[in-house]
Amino acid sequence: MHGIAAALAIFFVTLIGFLILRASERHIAPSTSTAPARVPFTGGRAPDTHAWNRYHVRYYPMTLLFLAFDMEMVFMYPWAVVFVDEGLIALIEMFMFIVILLFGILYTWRERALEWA
Amino acid sequence: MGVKAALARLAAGAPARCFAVVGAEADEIAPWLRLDPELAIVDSPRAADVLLVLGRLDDEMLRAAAGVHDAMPPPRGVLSWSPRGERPVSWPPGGERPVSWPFTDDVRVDDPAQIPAACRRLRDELLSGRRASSPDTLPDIDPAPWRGVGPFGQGGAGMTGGVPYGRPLAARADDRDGLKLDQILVRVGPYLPPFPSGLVLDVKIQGDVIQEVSIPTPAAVAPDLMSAGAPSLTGERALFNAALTQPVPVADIEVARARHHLVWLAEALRVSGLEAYGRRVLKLARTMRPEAAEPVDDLSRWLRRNMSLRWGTRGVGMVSASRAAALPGGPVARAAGDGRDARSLDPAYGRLGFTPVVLEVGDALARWRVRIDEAQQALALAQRAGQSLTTPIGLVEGPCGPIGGDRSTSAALVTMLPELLVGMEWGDAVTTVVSLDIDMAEAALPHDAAVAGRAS
Amino acid sequence: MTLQALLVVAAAIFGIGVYGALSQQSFVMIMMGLELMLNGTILAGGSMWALTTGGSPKGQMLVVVLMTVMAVEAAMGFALVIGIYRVRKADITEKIKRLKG
Amino acid sequence: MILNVTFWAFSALAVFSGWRVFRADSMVRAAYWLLVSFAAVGIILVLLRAEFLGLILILMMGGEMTIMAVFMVAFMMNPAGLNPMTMVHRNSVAIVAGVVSFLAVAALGLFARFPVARAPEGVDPTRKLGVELLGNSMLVFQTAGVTLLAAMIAAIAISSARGRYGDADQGSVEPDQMVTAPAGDVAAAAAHDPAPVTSPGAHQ
Amino acid sequence: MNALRVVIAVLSVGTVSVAGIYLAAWVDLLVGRAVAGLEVRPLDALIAPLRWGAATALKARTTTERPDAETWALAPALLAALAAVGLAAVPLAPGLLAADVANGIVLFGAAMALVVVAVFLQGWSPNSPLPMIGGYRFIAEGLSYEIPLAVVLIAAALPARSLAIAPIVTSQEHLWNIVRQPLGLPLYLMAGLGLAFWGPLALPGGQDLAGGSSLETSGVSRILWRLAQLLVLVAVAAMGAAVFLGGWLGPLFPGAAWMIVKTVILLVPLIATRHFVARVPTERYVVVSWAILIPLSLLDVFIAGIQALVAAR
Repeated sequence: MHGIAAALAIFFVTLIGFLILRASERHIAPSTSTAPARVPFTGGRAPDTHAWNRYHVRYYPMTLLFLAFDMEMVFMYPWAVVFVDEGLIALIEMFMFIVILLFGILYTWRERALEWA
Repeated sequence: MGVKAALARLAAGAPARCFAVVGAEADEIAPWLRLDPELAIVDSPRAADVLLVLGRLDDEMLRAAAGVHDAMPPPRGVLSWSPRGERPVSWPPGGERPVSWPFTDDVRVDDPAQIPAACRRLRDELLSGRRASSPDTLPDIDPAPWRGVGPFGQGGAGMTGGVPYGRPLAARADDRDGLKLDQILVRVGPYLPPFPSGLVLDVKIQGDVIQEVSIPTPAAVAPDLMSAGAPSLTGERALFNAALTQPVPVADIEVARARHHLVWLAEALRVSGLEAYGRRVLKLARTMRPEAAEPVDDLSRWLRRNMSLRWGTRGVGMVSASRAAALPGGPVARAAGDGRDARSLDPAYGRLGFTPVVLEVGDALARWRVRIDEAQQALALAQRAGQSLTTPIGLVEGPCGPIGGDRSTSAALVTMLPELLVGMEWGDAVTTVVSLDIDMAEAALPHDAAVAGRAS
Repeated sequence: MTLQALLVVAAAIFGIGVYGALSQQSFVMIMMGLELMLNGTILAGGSMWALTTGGSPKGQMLVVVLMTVMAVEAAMGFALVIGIYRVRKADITEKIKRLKG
Repeated sequence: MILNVTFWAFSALAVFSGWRVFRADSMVRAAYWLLVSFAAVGIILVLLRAEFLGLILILMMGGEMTIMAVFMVAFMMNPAGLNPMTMVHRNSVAIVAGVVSFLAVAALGLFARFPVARAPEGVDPTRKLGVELLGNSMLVFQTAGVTLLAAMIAAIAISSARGRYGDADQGSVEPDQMVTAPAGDVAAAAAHDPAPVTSPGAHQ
Repeated sequence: MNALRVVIAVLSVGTVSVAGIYLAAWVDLLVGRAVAGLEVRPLDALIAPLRWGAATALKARTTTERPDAETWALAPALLAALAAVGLAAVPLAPGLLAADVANGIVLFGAAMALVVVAVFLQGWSPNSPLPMIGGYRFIAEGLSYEIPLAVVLIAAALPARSLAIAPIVTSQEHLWNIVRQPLGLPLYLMAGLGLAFWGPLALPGGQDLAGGSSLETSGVSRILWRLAQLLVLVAVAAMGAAVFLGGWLGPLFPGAAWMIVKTVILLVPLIATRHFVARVPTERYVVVSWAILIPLSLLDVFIAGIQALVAAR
């Protein structure tokens, strides 16, 4: 348990440390905020609209593929632990599982759905 | 206070980070600034200490420079240089009203060789507090009144209406994908680093794919300098223009061509992520000589072997043969199989056994290859040429295309951009623009102006 | 960290998920509600495994299956959102219902 | 003691962030509040010695919630919440349902009798899970593979614009043009629309 | 006693992080100068990062018109915290391990999966078009490298019969994984470059976006972002050294010394890629990653599996 405690402590100490460092800058260089200084930079001219919009992710089929394929990892980690003890049967089972999933990638690739929509 | 002073002392040893705004008649100076160890030319004004205003700028360019300046975090300063020593005040098109120089406390430099040292000095004064940060040049007014308006005082109305925080939300547009999502207008340039300084494009994007490109106003493409008299042609440009009317040593012309291509290559490598290698190439461009061409040959071999560069450029920005035929000529057309080269018409080149470098592909990779091959060929020609002179035939093959024809290749390339970039992912579009090597000063000069410049 | 405490926390997360799934109008927000409900279920399943089953792997298996369900739900949900938006240009349940009448 | 404090802190975080999901204006924030909720539950699971399950939950949800954010931003009007707007319907019904389900499940937890059998220490639960996966639950494991494959293919087939059967949006009609008045006429659109939402095509 | 161990863990990871970041910045400067054809001055390069930091810290923080200020502040802190957890999962020597968990590679994987969140927030928060494109690019990149990264680590866990890192190191006593699983290290390093958005995979902050996700960031935040990025790189190198180069195993010198040497051996080429390999195009990277790298990493698992079975006989 102390391993997890250490990981959590390291996470939060680093997180808070960085936030404190960032807050410290106001003592070195006070931040300014005027209207022309706030204009997002795209080469010197001001934008028309906010940048935040219904952003057309061009790789959305890939994200769906990822959602399903990522699950393979959940099964693979525990499999790896017992793999040597279970022997050949473990290899065959995982091989079947992976080949099934690889068909998903093959299909997506063949539909050219990995490319930008 | 102690901490600040200590930081300033420590910072004094760092290179001065500059954001460069390059106008007309500064293109002989600007590229070489990257060689100076005193300077670091940065991509974003948010990372810059000093705004470098080089050359002459027109009204639009100057206003954009003011915008860049205000985006820089204080402490910040401005350093300006212009040819012939005058202050680079702009001449508005038509000249209805004078435009005042927006920077109140800029440091002026007369000798371009002094720019790096002056930058460092300015930066040190700014960071140590000995010099006040340059004030905003544009008025502190919201883009649209919004404070206190709307249900939450955010300036908006309803779900997507109004001007929350001063700007409206994006609207939807059709898309090739069938999903009608928001389209935003990105006003690219004139000073967005991967693009040539002075190139102004209005790019409509959905996601990171470009849907529409337009060039907002012809005048904004580059400085309209004609109202202020003919610009002086310096360096490389003067040499190529002189060859229109008088015999010039072939060796000089060809070394200038090779140098231009290497300077372009340095920038192209930098945009590809190989900044350090670009610097090496830039140094080579400055030091190379025709009698010692081995470093250029080594460079060419290295580039051919670099798979990552091939991967990023192959099949990108395809210029079809018909598009190439519509161009006046130049390396872009030659990379698409169009073999026109003004040098073929010159008997002096004929005696040297010149044949143009032509590739039949038309993508960005082909353009890279044509330029590198041409640089190598130019050095070989210069070596062989000895004292031979060009023949003035009223057309000179400049590094970007023929000079002395109906219109400049760079201007033709700029007008080609809207068609070429549509449908591209942002990174591919940048690769394409860089691979075209658009010379904004050349694009800005109408053909008549080039001739006028030559006459002066 | 008793079982009761864990289940109450799980119930709270589940309840918020129910509220979200019922009150939201947008497909994706409804999916967020569903995911939150599954989050509560995972917590409950995990704590039952830890405190009542004596470490039987069946309890862990339940959580793994829940995660698979979540992945499939998310993939299919998003695909439907895209498909419906493409055809109907709508992202809100009310609009789809209106089309029926 | 420390364990209990940590548990209650992360429980509070899980519930709080779960609640923030439906109170955030920005869709990115909403998705990442949900991620915080999952991560807090993951850490609680780790505290319960289900180390693998807790960590894998965080690992999976990191990707899944980012994808959630991507889709929320893509398909929601005003995705960053620049104009704050609650998009709820039947709010009171939903609140009642939420409270009732909380009470029901909590009552089950508080009053039902469960056997007390803690997971033994010194046994690696991940190993046991692996044995289960390859042994008794082998069918579950393989079924999951087939299900995931089906999900992948179905998701790609439904979502992809370019398919072997022609473009996906053939014959599609915008609801605004079909049901409500011409786009831009907000008043007419509002008359048709019981929800306090302007139609997506109606903004300027 | 437990609390003391935690404090020691935090302090040691902090020290290693600072040293690693400094080393990474130094190596980057040296390689950069050598490639640029400049005189390599190791001592000057030692102080140059501090000079840059001082000059940057003296600049004010700028903001944009309506940024998400909280998430913008969070992004560098989150990235650094995740990288620190990743680093904490790596053992320096037998028993010298900050975050000693039974599922070490899952902990590392979870921390690294959340890196996508930090980088996306950095790009999204300023409400500026080019950083936003950068942020979205990183999601595409992250979803593409995550699976090969996790899978090659799983392959290394097979002969160790454990998901903890220390057994993975000791399982290499006779033969390091770099030899035993020849596909593993190259795939791992490719994924690691993506994780650190460095060099050829610096897609979110590429020059084609004029700095991309950190374009609008100035002042101390800019430094913090850079530090966090370098820390990710260090964590990647350290984990690679433990999992593929035999970690602390080695003759004569103490284990920690070997571990440090091996980490540097991986760190230097990782950093050097920035100066030799051009940035790859996002779309083609995604296709290649899914169509080639993921199948290759799965092949790596099966090769490793067959070997482990044969070795166990």
